[in-house]
Amino acid sequence: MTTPAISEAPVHTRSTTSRLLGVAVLVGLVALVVLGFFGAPEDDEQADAVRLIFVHVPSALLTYAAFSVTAVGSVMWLWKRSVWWDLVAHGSAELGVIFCGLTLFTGSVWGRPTWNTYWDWGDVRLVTTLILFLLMIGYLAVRSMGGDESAIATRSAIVALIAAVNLPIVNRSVEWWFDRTLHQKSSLTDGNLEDLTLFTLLLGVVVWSIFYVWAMIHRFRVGWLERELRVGDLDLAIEQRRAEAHAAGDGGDQ
Amino acid sequence: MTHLGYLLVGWGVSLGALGLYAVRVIQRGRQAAARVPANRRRWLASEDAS
Amino acid sequence: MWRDIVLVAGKDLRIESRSRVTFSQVVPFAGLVLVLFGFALDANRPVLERATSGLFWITVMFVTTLAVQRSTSIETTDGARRALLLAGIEPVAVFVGKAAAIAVQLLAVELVLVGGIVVLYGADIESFALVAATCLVATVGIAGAGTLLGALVAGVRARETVLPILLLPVLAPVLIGATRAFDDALGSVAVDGWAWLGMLAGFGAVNLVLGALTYGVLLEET
Amino acid sequence: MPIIALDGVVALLGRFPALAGVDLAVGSGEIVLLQGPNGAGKSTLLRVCAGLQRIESGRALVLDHDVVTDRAAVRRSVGLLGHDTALYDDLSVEENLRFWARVSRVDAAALDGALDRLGVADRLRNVPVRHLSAGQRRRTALAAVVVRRPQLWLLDEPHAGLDQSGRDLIDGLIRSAAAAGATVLLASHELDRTIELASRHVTVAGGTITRDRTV
Repeated sequence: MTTPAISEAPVHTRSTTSRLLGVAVLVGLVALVVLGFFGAPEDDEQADAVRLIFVHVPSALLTYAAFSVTAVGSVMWLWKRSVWWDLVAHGSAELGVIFCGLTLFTGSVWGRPTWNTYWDWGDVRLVTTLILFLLMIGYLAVRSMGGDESAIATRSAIVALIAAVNLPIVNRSVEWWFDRTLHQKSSLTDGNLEDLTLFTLLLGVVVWSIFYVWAMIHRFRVGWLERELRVGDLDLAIEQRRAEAHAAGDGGDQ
Repeated sequence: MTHLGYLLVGWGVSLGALGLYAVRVIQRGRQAAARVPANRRRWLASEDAS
Repeated sequence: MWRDIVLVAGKDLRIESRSRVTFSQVVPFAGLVLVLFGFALDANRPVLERATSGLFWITVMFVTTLAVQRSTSIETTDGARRALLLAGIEPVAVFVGKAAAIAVQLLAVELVLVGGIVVLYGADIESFALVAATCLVATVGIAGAGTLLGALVAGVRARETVLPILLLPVLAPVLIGATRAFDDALGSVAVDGWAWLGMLAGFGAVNLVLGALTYGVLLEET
Repeated sequence: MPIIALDGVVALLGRFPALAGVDLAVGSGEIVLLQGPNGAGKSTLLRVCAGLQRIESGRALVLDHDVVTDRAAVRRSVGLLGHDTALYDDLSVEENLRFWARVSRVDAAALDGALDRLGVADRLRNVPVRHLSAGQRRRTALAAVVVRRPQLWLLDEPHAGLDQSGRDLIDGLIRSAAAAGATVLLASHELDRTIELASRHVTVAGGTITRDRTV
């Protein structure tokens, strides 16, 4: 109790940076909704269903970005035993699972009016993303298994690596399996998107990315605080453990 | 507007999920921060010193 | 190194041959699954013939989770994991040895299953060479990934449920690839089965390398 | 050269500090008795000395090798008899011991002698371990330690589950190991027996050493 600042010290995980990012996300979201629903023109083939890609494509991109970060963090944990990277890997995996779930969900919702089906097994990206989703559910399951902290970090890091190296194989195998794909072959580069549609899509990606950074900052701090708590608990536990010795030493020995 | 139902479900679930996660992470942070001694909330010391 | 691999694999196989779990329980289980698929598909010959390859490999996946759990529990029940560390044996040798033992058991089960699909589903094997090659290449990869994930969940709570959650998605490419190769070998679909062997070999190589690199780290995390 | 040198060792089991700061120096040829209540941290201490336990803080040297950075060297030179016997149920006594001897790179020819010494009858050697009694099982596990010819013996409750002759056997084994220059660390509740045997009595409680007396 040496610091006088206890009452002043903020009891949250916010900082100036995260607050600015948070405001940017909110402003961006308003712009995205306005542009997405009223600005961007409807598509010749997909009509208004095209407006779902403004949430679908950013989610998909962020899914892969988030899991890449998890993979990097996992390697760094195994290599340097860096707790910092372990927290990053964990937080990014959580966000990745959410983005991945949203990708699959919005994809299905979009697929129904556009392809006339919620799900298509012949689509490489769809199936690959589903497998990735299942793998990362497994990752979070390993995370929650409890036990020794560094053992959890190591186990989950290896799960992330297994997922990372196997994902390209999954992708290849699905691609050969059905040698066709329903997905728009890189509609971004075809140049047949309207300018405003393209702009809205990019805006979506930007907003989603800022949200990711914002959430990562908070999630990292939460992880770090919870770790601090455990470290504090540990100091306490060691003291209690030693006290046990005195109790036994005074009475029990013969 | 065509497909309005699909649009609302898709957008609604997306924004809802991200919003819920945001709320949860902030709550978790507040709960954890309340239990950690102030001198160990390191990032706040550097950024929020104002 | 080779000596240690042979020692570990030999030990696991000897334990299997003594306890006869593979033959008294796993093989009957595999047969049962084939029969149940028959019921589920209403004993409809054309449908069964079309689905035979997939059902075969699904059954192998189920058997794999059992074999991996067995293989892992051999080392964890009486602290043998710790003794392996004290012995100073290379973790890579333990990994390869245990994977080899699992592969041998799976191949034995697959042999029985091939008989099963011929008898029960009326499969007509056009290319024995392709069937054998597929089983061999796919099984090496399955055993590698299985051994690694088995060590990963060893000694933790709820490992019986976590193992399939992790293992089955990882094995998805094997299911796809081996099923296609079998489709060709059984003549049920016109695809080039041999081309799929490359993918299966790639899967095996990647997972064996990853296992060799990380198995030691897992063995230490008791 | 001290055989064991522990300095402020803290070791966790999950999040529980099984060892809460242990300092201990053991010299060559000593027979050290670790006594103390259940859950005091004796077994964890033995595992630290075997290079099998992660250390949260502090430093531990065994035979001048750091148990964290140089654990392979530590493991090679110790023999540990823990609570579990590290025997495969479905293999016979001989198959088990031959396997462990081979992977540990020790002479399998010494096996028969070790089994004789531990009083494992010939007729039991081809019996699967699952059919052995607890005492026979423990003798077999000890034979696996003996053939390693460790420089440091780490014995966790070595008398547990043994009959009178078995206990005497253990005592003889410990004495002859120490006479041959090995160091022995044994955790035991059999105080009447081990107090004479040991040259030093260390009391462990609450994850720390509360008393250390050389006889």
